[in-house]
Amino acid sequence: MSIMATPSEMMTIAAARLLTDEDVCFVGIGAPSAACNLARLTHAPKITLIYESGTLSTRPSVLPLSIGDGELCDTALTTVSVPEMFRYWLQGGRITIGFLGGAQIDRFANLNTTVVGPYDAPKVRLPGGGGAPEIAIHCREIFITMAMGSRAFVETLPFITSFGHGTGKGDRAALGLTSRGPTKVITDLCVLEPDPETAELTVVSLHPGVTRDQVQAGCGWRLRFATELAETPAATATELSVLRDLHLRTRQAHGVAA
Amino acid sequence: MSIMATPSEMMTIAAARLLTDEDVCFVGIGAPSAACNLARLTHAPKITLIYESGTLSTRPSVLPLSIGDGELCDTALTTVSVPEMFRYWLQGGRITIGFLGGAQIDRFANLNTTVVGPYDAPKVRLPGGGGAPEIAIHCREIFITMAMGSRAFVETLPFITSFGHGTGKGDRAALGLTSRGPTKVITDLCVLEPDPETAELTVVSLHPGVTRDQVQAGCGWRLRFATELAETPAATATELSVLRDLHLRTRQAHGVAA
Amino acid sequence: MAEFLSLSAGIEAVLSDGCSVAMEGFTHLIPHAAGHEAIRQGRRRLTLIRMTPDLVYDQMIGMGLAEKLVFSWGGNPGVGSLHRFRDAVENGWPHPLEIEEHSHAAMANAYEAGAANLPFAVFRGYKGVDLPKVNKRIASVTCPYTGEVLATVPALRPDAAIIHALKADREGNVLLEGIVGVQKEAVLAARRSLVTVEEIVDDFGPRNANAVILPSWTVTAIAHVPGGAYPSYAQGYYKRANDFYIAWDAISRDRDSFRAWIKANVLEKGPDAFAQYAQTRREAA
Amino acid sequence: MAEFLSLSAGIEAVLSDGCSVAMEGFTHLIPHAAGHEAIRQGRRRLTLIRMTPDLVYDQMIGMGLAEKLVFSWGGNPGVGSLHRFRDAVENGWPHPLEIEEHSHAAMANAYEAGAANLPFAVFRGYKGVDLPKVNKRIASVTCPYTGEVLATVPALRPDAAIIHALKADREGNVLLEGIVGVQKEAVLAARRSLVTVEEIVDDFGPRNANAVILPSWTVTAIAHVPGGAYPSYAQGYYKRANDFYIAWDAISRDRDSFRAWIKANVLEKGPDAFAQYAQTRREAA
Repeated sequence: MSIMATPSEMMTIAAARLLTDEDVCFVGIGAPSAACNLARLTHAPKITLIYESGTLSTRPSVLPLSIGDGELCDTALTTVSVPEMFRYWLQGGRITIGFLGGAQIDRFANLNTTVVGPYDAPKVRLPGGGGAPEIAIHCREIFITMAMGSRAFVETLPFITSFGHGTGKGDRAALGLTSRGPTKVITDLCVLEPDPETAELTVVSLHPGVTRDQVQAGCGWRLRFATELAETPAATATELSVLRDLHLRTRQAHGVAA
Repeated sequence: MSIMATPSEMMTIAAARLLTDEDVCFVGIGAPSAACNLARLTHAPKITLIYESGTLSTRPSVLPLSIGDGELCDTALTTVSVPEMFRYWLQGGRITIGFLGGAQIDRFANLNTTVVGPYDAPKVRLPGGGGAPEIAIHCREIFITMAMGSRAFVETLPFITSFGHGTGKGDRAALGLTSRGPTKVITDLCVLEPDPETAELTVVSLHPGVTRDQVQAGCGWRLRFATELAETPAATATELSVLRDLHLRTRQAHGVAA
Repeated sequence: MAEFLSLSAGIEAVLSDGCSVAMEGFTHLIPHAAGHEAIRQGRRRLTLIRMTPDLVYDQMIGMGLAEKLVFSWGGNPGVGSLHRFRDAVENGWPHPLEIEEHSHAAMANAYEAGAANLPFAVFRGYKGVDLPKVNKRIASVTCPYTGEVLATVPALRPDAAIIHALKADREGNVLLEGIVGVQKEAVLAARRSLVTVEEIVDDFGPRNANAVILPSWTVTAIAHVPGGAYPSYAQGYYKRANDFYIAWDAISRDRDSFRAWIKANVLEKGPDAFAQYAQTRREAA
Repeated sequence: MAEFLSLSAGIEAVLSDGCSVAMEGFTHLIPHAAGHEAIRQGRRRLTLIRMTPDLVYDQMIGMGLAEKLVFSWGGNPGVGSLHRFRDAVENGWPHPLEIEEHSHAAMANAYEAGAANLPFAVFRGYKGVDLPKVNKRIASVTCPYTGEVLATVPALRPDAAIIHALKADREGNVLLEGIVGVQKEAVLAARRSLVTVEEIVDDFGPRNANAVILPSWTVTAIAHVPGGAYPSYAQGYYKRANDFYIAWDAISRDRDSFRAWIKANVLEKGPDAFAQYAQTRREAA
């Protein structure tokens, strides 16, 4: 009689499990923030969380509304200026895991958060890259969290906001990058990894109860599945209760759904 | 029955008089520090003093032993890092008056604090430039304080550590510099200024009781004197007592002559 | 030395039609009151510069103050789109908006270079992405030692910087704490600056030796505007009014409801409105 | 995460023959105790890097540890010359010392670039002076926007950084206050680092939100060495022992008196000596 995680919770929990005490994470708002703090409150109490607003080693008790939330600063070891954050900490190569998401992703884990349609005459103007272009190249590796959907997982990006694996294996190295780039894409239905030979995203694990067809239906390109396709272990009672408590505290603190 | 200032005191007092409430001074240890603080304690109480160790708007009650003296930090508005000091504050163009001195000076107010003899086989290895090369170009103008002597005021410098007026008028502009460079050289015997036509240092004012011959004897090149040579007004009783009190407090605080 | 002015006099002192202005705040201490005053004064043809343009820039863009936007992330943080910004870019309403788009790293470095009086900034960035194809201001230099090619951006040197800070003392020195963003760099990079503050105090009192302070002689004008960052937050004074950020999504989605809101809450109000907003938030906190 | 080690184990962990080391401190918090331990361990062929090499580098140079010195101002601050440094440069005693000489601005920018993982630093400097003629590491780049030619220096990336700080907490985070110099940059630019501290505390307690802190995961090792900056000073702990700076002039002028002093005060003593020095200064303060 296990409690079932929602797809969104499963995404957060699957991401959290990938993190360790040794990681220094560059955290974005939303699912990455929930995943990092869930890891911190469960199996990785010593994980280091950094938000791009300048807060180093922060330990929020509730999830922040934005990267500028006072909670991040109040619970941080210290807070540095934004130029210092981008120079000494991100470009400085001090981050092990950078989290990214986006409006759109392609099969090589390149992301678009800039524009749908032509840049000069956009159909939808998205917020833009923010920290993503440099997060994508300076962190040792990148975890992407995104809910699946055929408008999000697309065959061709109209705009590359942040670089994943370009057009395939070797493209990162050709640009002189030594970081690993996206190594995991954690979705609400499954986990994907770049194929070791081609760098194309490949489904390696299906969340409990999810079928191959469901996953393919949420993706605009013909998906590859790993030969040995795993099932993501179900959320444990502890994972779920800690995550739900975190969300509850957050709602109570902010007076809104977080 | 006026009290007489020593030559060294007269140098400090003559330098102090040039400073105003509106100045933002980049202060070195020694005579500049004494002059700037004398000005602050007399006619220019609102003068802003900055030491290259990072202390902004500092108000020491005693003179510092070194630019890293705790007194400077304790009485500063705030203290910034050394990279910030050189980037935002000095190179940022926020300093009106930079003080320099040196082991040697030439007739165009170029300075040497690096080496006597060949650089690779020095006769005397001096401390080096420190902040001087960039102080000389970034401050709106430069005041030089140096005791005269024919080994200090020399015909030809073995090494140019910081740039004054090069080989004459126009050299600064030719390097793309918009700052004025050395506008005053305040010595223990006289005050010199670059000639408006040639930029050659010219004696404009003799300290009380000093003769042209004495000044020439302390200079290794044939000195020019202004047509209308002035006499530096004698030290006032107030100037002398404030300066001597400052030195006394300093000796008492540090247990040494300052 | 910084001059103490009213908010309206302060905005008049630093903003004029056609100038470039950086109203900075990295999701903290956002100068909302100053933005409203700029709207009331009807400034036009501004180049708005900010890493994270949000509600106040959305309002200024929607009211037609901006000719150009220099930015790296334009959204309603934690909520979604900026509808006035989108309407300007997608539909040219109320008039077309030129955009110069960067990454955060580029903008942060560009402010830093401006504060340091350098003509450009060098950083490792923009690898493999499309932004350099649409922004001709992104260039490169080659390292003279290693041969590595690095990205460059021109330094930001705005005509004016406007920020909200926590405290000023009677001499006009300004104290910031918490998430300090790029505000110090923006002020040092700008030709003139206005700082609105929560409080004016006789003396900052005992403080950390390395506190983030802008000396009086780096600031043009200071205006005492309690609550001036509302609905964003001011560390130690009040929290973000998140309900307003959420409400803004609906208000701003429609051109008429947007204009009605501006009329009632900006044009027909004055700087004093902010003191009251802050008071409400403080009580709620 | 930083490891807590004894001073001798800490020096062993970060220093080896032939490596480059930055023992920084801008006339404050100078890591004297660490320098003495390096002398006792008999390190050789070091490249010593520091903006303001003073007494402790004079001692290390005089004892023959250094093959090269990278610096911008080498003197006894407020007193005069460094006689061991001069003897090495002027007379090659105890062996020749290669020098790489910069200005403060260049060194500060080079550390900053190292901390920022850039291969070089750009600044406005070195105009009209002779240093670029004798230092081939000084080069230039051209601004891609304005055509201005600016000076460059290679980033400093020392094998090791050694600094003295005020406090570490039990997690190994390090707090600096006051004249913070380039210590943070030196540690972030270096491959490994040792921080000696006055005190190890359970928790830094209430502190400024923007306090200068090196997180534990940026530091290799921490050693508890009270008084470790003596005879320089440690803000809030003890003042500079100025009498020693003056005395050093006479001690160091002569090769024999120098060696005798080192034998008595370094080789025949241990790290504990510094606790006592600091105690004396604290009582005198």
